[in-house]
Amino acid sequence: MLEAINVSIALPDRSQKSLFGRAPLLKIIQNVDLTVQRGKVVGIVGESGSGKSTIGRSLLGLYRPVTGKVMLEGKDLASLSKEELREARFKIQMIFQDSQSSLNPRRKIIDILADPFVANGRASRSDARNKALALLERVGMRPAHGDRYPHQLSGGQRQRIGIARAIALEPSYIVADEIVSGLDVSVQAQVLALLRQLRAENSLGMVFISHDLSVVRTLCDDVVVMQHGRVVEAGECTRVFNDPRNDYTKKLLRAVPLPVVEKDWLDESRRCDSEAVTELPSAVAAMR
Amino acid sequence: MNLTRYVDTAFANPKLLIGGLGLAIIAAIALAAPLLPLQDPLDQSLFAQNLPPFWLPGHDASYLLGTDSLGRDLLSRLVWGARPVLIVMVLGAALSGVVGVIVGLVSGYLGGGSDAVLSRIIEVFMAFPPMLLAIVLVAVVGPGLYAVVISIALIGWTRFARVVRAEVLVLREQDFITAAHLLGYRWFRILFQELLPNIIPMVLALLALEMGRAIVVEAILAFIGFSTSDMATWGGILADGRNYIYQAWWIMTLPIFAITLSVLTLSLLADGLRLALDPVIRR
Amino acid sequence: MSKALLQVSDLGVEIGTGKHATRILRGVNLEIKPGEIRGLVGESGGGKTMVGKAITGLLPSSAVVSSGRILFQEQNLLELPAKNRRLLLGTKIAMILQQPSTALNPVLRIENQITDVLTRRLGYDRKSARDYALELLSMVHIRAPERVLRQYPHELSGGMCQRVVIAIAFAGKPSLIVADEPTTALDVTVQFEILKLIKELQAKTGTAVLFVTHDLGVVAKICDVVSVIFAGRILEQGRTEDVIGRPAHPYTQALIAASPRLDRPDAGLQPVPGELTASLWNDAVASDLEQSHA
Amino acid sequence: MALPTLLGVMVVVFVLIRVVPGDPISMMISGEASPDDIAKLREAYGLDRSIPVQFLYFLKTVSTGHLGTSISLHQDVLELIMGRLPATLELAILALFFATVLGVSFALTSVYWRGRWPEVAVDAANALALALPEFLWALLLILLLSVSIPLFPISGRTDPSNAAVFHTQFYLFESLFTARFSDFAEILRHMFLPAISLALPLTAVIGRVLKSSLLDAINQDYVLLARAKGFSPLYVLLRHALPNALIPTITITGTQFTLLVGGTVLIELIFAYPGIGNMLFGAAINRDLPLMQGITIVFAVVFILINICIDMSYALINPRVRLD
Repeated sequence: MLEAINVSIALPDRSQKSLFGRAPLLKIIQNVDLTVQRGKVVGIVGESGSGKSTIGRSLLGLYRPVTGKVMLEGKDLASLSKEELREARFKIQMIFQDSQSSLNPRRKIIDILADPFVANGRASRSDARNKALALLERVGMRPAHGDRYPHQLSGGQRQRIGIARAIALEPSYIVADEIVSGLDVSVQAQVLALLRQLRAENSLGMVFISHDLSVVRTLCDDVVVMQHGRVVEAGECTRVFNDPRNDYTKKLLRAVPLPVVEKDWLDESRRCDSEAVTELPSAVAAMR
Repeated sequence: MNLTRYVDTAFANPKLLIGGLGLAIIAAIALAAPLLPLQDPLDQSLFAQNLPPFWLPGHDASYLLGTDSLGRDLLSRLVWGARPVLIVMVLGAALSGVVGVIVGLVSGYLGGGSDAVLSRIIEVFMAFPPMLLAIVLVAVVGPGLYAVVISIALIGWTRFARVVRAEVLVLREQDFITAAHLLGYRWFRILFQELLPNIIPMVLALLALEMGRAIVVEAILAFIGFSTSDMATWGGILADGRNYIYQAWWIMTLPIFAITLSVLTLSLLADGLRLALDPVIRR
Repeated sequence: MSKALLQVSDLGVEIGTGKHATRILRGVNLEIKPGEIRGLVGESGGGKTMVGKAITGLLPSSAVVSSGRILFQEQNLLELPAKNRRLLLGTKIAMILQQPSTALNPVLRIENQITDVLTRRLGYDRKSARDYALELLSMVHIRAPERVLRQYPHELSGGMCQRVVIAIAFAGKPSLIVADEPTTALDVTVQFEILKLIKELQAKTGTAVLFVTHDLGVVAKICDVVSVIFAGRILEQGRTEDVIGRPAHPYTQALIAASPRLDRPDAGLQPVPGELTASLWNDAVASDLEQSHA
Repeated sequence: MALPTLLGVMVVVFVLIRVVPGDPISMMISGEASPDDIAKLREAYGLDRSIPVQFLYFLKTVSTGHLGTSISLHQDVLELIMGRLPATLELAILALFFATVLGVSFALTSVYWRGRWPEVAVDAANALALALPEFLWALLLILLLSVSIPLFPISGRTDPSNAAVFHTQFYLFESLFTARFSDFAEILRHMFLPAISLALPLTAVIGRVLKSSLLDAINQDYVLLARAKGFSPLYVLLRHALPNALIPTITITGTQFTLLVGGTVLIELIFAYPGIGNMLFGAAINRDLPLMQGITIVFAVVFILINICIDMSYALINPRVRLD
């Protein structure tokens, strides 16, 4: 189990930095609780500035919480020594939003995928190469792609490499930060299908950070809704999406444009009707 | 990769081709000077002062490019002058590069206190006019080729340090470095495998530029009499010619031509390297 | 049925010249009637942005129109001298861009960015330009227009910036606005507000809008008619309820099947079959070959 | 920011004086001085105290505005420098003016006519100006514009025969502001070659950086939007792209301008121009340490002041900085 218990995180606010002295700390997230079980996908949704990426990175021990703690299988990440943290991190990996900057532009794909084995003494050079080729295949790419450089791949392909690297050391948990936000729907569907498949095969616990409620709805078991650094609502997806209790969650759900024609969707009067979203499935049924 | 592909690549990047060839020619001339059928560059002749080169009236066939005010053969002095240029260019640029890259890497990668101290030191060094540093150094070490090399390094290292530091600061924030930390890579792997390959192309381009600057600094120091006096130098010819511009303008013209050509060559090489090694521009 | 405001026929655009030319648009046909919102939907690389840029004449310098006509109010824009064509912009045709934060000039105050088009293009004097700028800002529901006029873009939120951009677009009371992914960069609640605003102003002024987007959901909510574009060709067009509700073209069907659905978690996410896109590309390239032989 | 750098400069200067071989005292006196006299002198100059105390003493002296007495010229160092500094400043400012005017017009020309012959021509000129340092330009221009076509004088600040009287050391500015245009032209003619040699490399830097920032700017959305407003290409370039492109250009011009000021040292030597750079060579040859030290500190102060000016102009043009 990977948990965040009452985590608050403050980061220096560079925009307020004076010429001398340190930048003042700005609370990015406050008192956030989050639990990820193996085999489950937890979605974190929120708009820009809600702190959803920050909580994701703090789960990896990249930020030290001001209050609260991040627990990995019963151990507080902050209490670990540098070496223990290094070991613990093998259990949690990350997939990044920007597939371009997450891959070293000067290394070939095959090396990027073989490095995790070599660097940690898990395999010899040639062994690592074979493992890297196996990873390529698992994420649906051809061995020939291994000889390319990241900029020679498409965005969707690069994102697959990011996924392959994240699962290389067989982690128990993965944090995926907005990994489909730059992709076309057709490519997005492929990447999401891959995630689903991996999660089933490895009983991975996954944190899926996204601003896209539709994607979260289709992929996740649980969802956490964040606003201004706080959790405003959390629970099973089915419950939160069908019966949102928080006003902000309701507002968010209402604002999502479904690919369904509704002439009055933009009307102010309709926006006050909190039943709208839950009624939609029947609206779809009527159209068919 | 086969030969034709090399040729194709070379012609696709003419700047690299011309720059590289030019550098090779300078090196070849410098190395071959003793083998060439030339007069002794230090031999003076009172009967052949300020002789013009072969295309001007009044020239002497035994001095192809004419003579200087002491009657020394200019062609020979130009060719032999390439030797100190080669030494200074290679050593000076290498020394500034090594010092600058190390300081830049440490400063950018470690950050914090060491960065603050190193950045301040760079700033202090940049607050001196470069020529002043060179003059003071020569005052300390005494004139000579090695004083010139150290002067070049003293002036040049800040350029490398600043650029490398800035680049490391940008790279450090990239996700692939975060990923490397998450995958448990240790610092030397992150430094040498993830960071360094991304910096090397720029460092190579800077080295080429620095070599060009080294040529100029050497010429300047020789011009003001602070370089070696027991070898023919381009700067030495310049200083001689400066005194006779109205009587024998060609004396100064020849080394200017040589220096200009070398500097242009190296700046072409720098541009070419930048183009050739950038994975995104290259395609 | 009223006459078409804009009629694009057989529009072809190429990038590069000679042997290295790549076709971006291949015989695009598109019609916009006065006062309607025409959606243009497709994935990246499909050419949807290029259609908008060809209409406004703001194609990148490497791109050239290789064929077709763009009839706007019955004159062919492609035959107009460059200067006359430019003078249509800001008065008859306006644009809304994708990234509100970058669409406004970071070093100029909002006031200058609104009034420069008023004074230089629409003949206002300084005083009346300021008054009209205030009026425009209230029109896009900005609460403190006086203050916003004094501010710089970086002091405003993305949504506010987009409202300013919309105010600028509507300033000259244009007959056509090309909106290129105007809500893609925005948060979903802000997107809702902006869509509402565009619809409201469009209904009030009777301006026609070419709404370029990749989001079928947005199309469904705001467009009257929609064209689906892929590989530089229009695959399907029609009334929005028809295209979204009963898509005829397999690509449109696949696109809808690939979209995740908030309302139906078990539906959606069918990857677009590779054979389908490959065959569409092959068709497109084959048509290029045919054309170059002809 | 400025103070620690200045302190660092002091430390370096202080250390340099100590590593330069030859006791400063032994250079001040004749060979026949008795050891007693030497000891007295050492005491007078504070050289008998410990190094840190000497450094504090040195700082104290400098902070009261005293830079010592020149050994070779037997005059107050600060007075000597102040007599020459205006000439150097005028030269640097004139060079900066040339560089800015030329560089900005280069960049605008090549962007406005991009893809056509003016761009090719300007880029080639720019590459040439960038590759050669001011030292080579100075010698080349002497050959071209003084020797082969005798247009400009190659030395001095004004003709020795010129009887014009100046109340300040700023000859160029004084003659301009008091409307003595024939004097102004005469001085400008003397300053033209040194100033242009200094300016050319900076011209090329400004031209290149501004051009690439302009090309960057014209691909931005705000320029697209400005074009969509129907403005003419020239208006879009000058009003919307240029102010943004100036921001990175100013930063780089700042660092490069300090290099230009450093370059005056050599240029003044080549053109026998009576500024502090020329004086520095005299000091170096005579091993006049107090004078060298004073000139170094003055250069450092000028550099630091330039950087402050750059920061301020940066804040003027970039609204984001003004707020912070």
